[in-house]
Amino acid sequence: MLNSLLALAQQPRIAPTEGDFWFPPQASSFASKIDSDYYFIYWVSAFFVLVIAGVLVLFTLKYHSKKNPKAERTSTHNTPLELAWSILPGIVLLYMFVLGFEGYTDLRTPPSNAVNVDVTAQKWAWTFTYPNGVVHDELHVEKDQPIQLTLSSVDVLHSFWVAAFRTKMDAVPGRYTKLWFTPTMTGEFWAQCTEYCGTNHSNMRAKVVVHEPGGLAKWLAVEGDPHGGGRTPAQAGEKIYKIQGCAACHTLDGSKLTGPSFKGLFGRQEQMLDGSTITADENYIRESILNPQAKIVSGYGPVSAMPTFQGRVKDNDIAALIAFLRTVK
Amino acid sequence: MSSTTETAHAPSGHAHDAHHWHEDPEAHLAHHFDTPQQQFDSGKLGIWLFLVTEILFFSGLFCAYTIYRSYHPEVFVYASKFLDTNMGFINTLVLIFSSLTAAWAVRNAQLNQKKALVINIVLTVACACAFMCIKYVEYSHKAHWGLLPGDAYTFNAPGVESPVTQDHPDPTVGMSRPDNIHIFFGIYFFMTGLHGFHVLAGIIVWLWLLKRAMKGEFNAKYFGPIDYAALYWHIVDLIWIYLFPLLYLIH
Amino acid sequence: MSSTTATHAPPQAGVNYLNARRGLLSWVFTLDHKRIGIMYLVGVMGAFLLGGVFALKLRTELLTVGKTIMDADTYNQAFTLHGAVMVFLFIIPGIPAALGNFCLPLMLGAKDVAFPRLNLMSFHLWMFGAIFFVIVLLTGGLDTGWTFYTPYSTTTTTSVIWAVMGAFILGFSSIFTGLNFIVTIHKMRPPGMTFFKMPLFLWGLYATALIQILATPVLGITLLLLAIERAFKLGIFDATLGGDPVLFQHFFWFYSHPAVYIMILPAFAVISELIAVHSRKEIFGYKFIGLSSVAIAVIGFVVWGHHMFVSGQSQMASIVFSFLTFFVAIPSAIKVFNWLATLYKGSIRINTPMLYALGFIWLFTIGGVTGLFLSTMSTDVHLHDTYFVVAHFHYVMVAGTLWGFLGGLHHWWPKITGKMYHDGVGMFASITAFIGFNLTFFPQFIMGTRGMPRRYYDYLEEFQFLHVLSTVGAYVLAVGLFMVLFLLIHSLMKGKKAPDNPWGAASLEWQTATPPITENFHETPKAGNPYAVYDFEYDPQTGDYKRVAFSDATH
Amino acid sequence: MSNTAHADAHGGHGTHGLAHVASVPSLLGTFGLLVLLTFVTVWVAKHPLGAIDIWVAMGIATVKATAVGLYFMHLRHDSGFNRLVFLGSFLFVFIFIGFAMMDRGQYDPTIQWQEALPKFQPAK
Repeated sequence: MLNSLLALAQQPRIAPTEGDFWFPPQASSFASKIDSDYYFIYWVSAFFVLVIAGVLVLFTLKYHSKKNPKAERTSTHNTPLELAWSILPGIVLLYMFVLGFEGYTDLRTPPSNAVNVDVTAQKWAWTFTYPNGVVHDELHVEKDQPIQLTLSSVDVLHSFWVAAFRTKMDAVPGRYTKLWFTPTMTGEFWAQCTEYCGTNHSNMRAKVVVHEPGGLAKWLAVEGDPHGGGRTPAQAGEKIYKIQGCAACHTLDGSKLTGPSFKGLFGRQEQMLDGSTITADENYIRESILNPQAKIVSGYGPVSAMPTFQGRVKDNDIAALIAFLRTVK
Repeated sequence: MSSTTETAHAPSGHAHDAHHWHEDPEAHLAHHFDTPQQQFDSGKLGIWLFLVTEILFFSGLFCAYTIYRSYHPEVFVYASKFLDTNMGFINTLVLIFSSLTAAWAVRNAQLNQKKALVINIVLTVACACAFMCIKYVEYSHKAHWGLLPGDAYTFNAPGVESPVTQDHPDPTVGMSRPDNIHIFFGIYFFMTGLHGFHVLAGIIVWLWLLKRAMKGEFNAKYFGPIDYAALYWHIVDLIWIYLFPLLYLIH
Repeated sequence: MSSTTATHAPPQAGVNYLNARRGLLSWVFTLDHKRIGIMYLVGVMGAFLLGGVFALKLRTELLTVGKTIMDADTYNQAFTLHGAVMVFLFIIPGIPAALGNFCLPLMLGAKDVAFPRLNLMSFHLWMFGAIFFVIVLLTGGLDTGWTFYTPYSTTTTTSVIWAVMGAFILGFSSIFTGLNFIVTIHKMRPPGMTFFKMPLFLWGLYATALIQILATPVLGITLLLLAIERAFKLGIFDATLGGDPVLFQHFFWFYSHPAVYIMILPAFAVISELIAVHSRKEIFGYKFIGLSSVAIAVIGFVVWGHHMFVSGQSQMASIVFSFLTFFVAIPSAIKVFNWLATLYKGSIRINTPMLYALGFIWLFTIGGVTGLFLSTMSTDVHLHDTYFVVAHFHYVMVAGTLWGFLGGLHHWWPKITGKMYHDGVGMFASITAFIGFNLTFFPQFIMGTRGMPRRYYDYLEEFQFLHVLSTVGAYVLAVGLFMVLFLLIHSLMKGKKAPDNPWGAASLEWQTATPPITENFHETPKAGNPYAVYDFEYDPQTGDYKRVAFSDATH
Repeated sequence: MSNTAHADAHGGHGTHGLAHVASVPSLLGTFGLLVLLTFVTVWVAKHPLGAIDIWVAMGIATVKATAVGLYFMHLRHDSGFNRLVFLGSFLFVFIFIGFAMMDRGQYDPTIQWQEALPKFQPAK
């Protein structure tokens, strides 16, 4: 333990990001406004904290019981003074409210030319549905093109937060919530889940890639469609395995996560919870994708934690997944 | 909300610190109070604060009612047709009458009229039991129709024989059936169930006071427990006064 | 109005409430508010120890990226139980039930609280609720976070219903303490003590009791709805059955925001006492400090929406809640400024209680101003549910309520136990805890703004160094707090006999024997100005303060 | 804050008792009023008046509630503080319901979306 601590000490103090001491890089249009609001409050707070600390230290040293054994009976109330230190801070506070109000209305009114991407949150994976129907587990956007995300969740509360864009919104089951931003920096950023959602809440990340203007179309053509770009069904299946978030619960190396591992699954005899044994063939895989509650492998909860993918995966996606599972030995 | 709380803070501290009785054995004065007036006023403020917690406790349900009625007004209009307004009406009268007898019991206690006090308490308890019986009939009627909250809602679901018969015509004829009817019944059973629980708690308190009243413990200088139990009873009645129109008379 | 109870025998010398009656039953079924206060004190400190153990497990796990000592599920249970045990078992009952129960009747010159049996029942309900949390520990733990947000809390497999019922019962314990305090303050004040002539500690407890009465019942109905929703799928909070998960957040925070004022107001009240007595000064701005407590209590009810700016709450509601939240900052600022004015030209004694009070003023100010970032809507969207929030509420809860609790405990320890403690060790422990606390939580502000979300078992590589600082700080804080525990245990066993009024305070609890007799006072004392510390002269032989004058309140 | 600790400051004090004794006429009168208003509530419910129905029903219920409060619960002859406590609680109830309702507009339009998704029927 000790040497790992020492190793840490030599590491560069803080991993270098282009951001400043307090913030990650300002990668969206309203990041600078929010940071300036933060710094305004920061300096007001620093002023009050230092003044109070100074007065405390000054009084403690000056009126220490040894130096000042007999306390002086000063006046015990002074209403004008009380009003002064109520109204003046009050004005500063109201100005903070106005700053917050301006920033918030900007954060919550998407521009008309925003491109809409549907985001579905599920236990421990984000899936993005692009306007042309492509479904992917990464959010690809273009620089200076406003993006509106329509968030929804299929199981519990989640929250979509890209620290670099300074914007955050909960994904609530049963309703749509909206979030928008205009990326101003190309590069890759992390979108993290900030509403506690269970075991892998801390790994529920999505990569946000900001392309140069026009780069998105190129990416969609190649990467967007898992079946496109000359990929064999098995390779497409592997891509879908990552995109749809199967990886969050099913591993390829035999280790057990929330769900059984896919290693050597295809064609194997599987022992079911209700004692029956079935061969893991195409029908079993298709049924388990569309109706996970139908056949549950023994050793897994009475109620399957897997949400249904009915309406989220098309038939060719299922065929690709089955092709991919054949190759997982 | 266990019933013992009402009696616990009616400070009739007489048993264990008997040696503290001084010139006024009638006043059941607890050792830490100076005068019967202070003891009575403390008990009165204590019960009022307890009733505030009851009001805030039910306010959660009234808030849920308000919000869901504003979200799904059609559900409330449709589902309230299944409630039997006559039974609700009788129940309201029964509870108002028991409120009268409770208030009268306080008067009797203050004027040392022991016999009348016992009669009024018995009447209050009788009305409370009547209220619970009518409520039992209502609940069983609904259970029979499958009008229950959450998953238990099976009213004319496929495969369940429809309860609509000659003498039980479907009151919602001509109305389209909205989704999520069970939300109304979830709120209905929770509100009236919690209110019923408080009526039961009141019955237990009144029976305990009946035993003490028959021993002649209460007099002009010491009637706190009767007054506080009556106040609690009036709040239970007051909550029903709001529940009745909100649940039974919706259109 | 002299006491009319002339009949009971004059107490012999040396008999006090501790040795008046012996045996376990004399404690478990006592009606003496002082004994109930001590039982609460032992209980809440035990709960604090349990919560602290979970905190250390958390911080140890977060020392390195990936798995350090436990897996994700165990971590989720550790942070949930840390929150739930600390909130429901320590910090809400903490100061009011332990110190308040002991001091309130004494400060009023009364024999006991208005309803002694209700007071005992409140303690038994606290024990009963604590047993529920022990059952939670034994039957699979809890992994919903102390906030029980639905739909996670209605779908997880951990024992949520036990925990919810435990919190439900603890709610009644809190209600009955509050009810008892309001009636006692209204109906049992001594002759001559108007509302503006009673110690500020009672103003704080009064404002806290107001919130306990008005807010806790809503927690009761919320938890009942949650338990029945989980057991019978009622459909109120479950979106698939037409319910609304965000409504649960409204119900929950309607209680839980006033609850944070239940936590801080008693600490404010303790600090007002400490600052006045240990700087030998009459409190400055008595009316403003007293009324600001009540103002915080009332405003605390209309601001809960600032917990939900990003939860899908409507913009209009968010704007209104943000605007109202700023008004809570003003009364807190008034208190801090009045404390500084009290110190002016005083004779400030540096001892353990005063060190906690001075530490409180500075650290609470940091905690308070960081709240401004979270009530300003534009910055809150970025900072919500990040480590910035974790640091904010630990600055106001640990540096606030815990520092107030420890300061009050050291201040009234001589009166409670009749023993003094070693002041040097006390101050050293306080400074160690001060350093450990800042080392633990200041780095978390930086992590928060940089993008470290809350309740994370694993984190990005860039936060590694700050987490190491925070974990080291957590251990230093633990060392400081254990020093306090050993100091107090040592004082119990070998402490010097405490004089009746070691600090020279003017409030009534110091005008009776140390430790007090079961009846508190031989006859009801006459109430003067509770802050007339100048009426007391220090007597070097006995180390005690003798009253040399009696002055009535000046304001 | 009046110092009501010991003074018998309650107005309209009964003879030597601790509190006001309710007279029989006031009891019966209140009871009659309550029964009458209950009939009125049901009668009004039979003749729907459109949107203001809910307010009429609440108005009648509030009149009944104040009658119970004033006469059955002796608030008429009680110390001011007890009245303040009783009315104060309604203020906080309105704060709770009012602010929660303020947020209600946010929810409704999108609930239908949830209907489309297949329900997760746990295996019965």
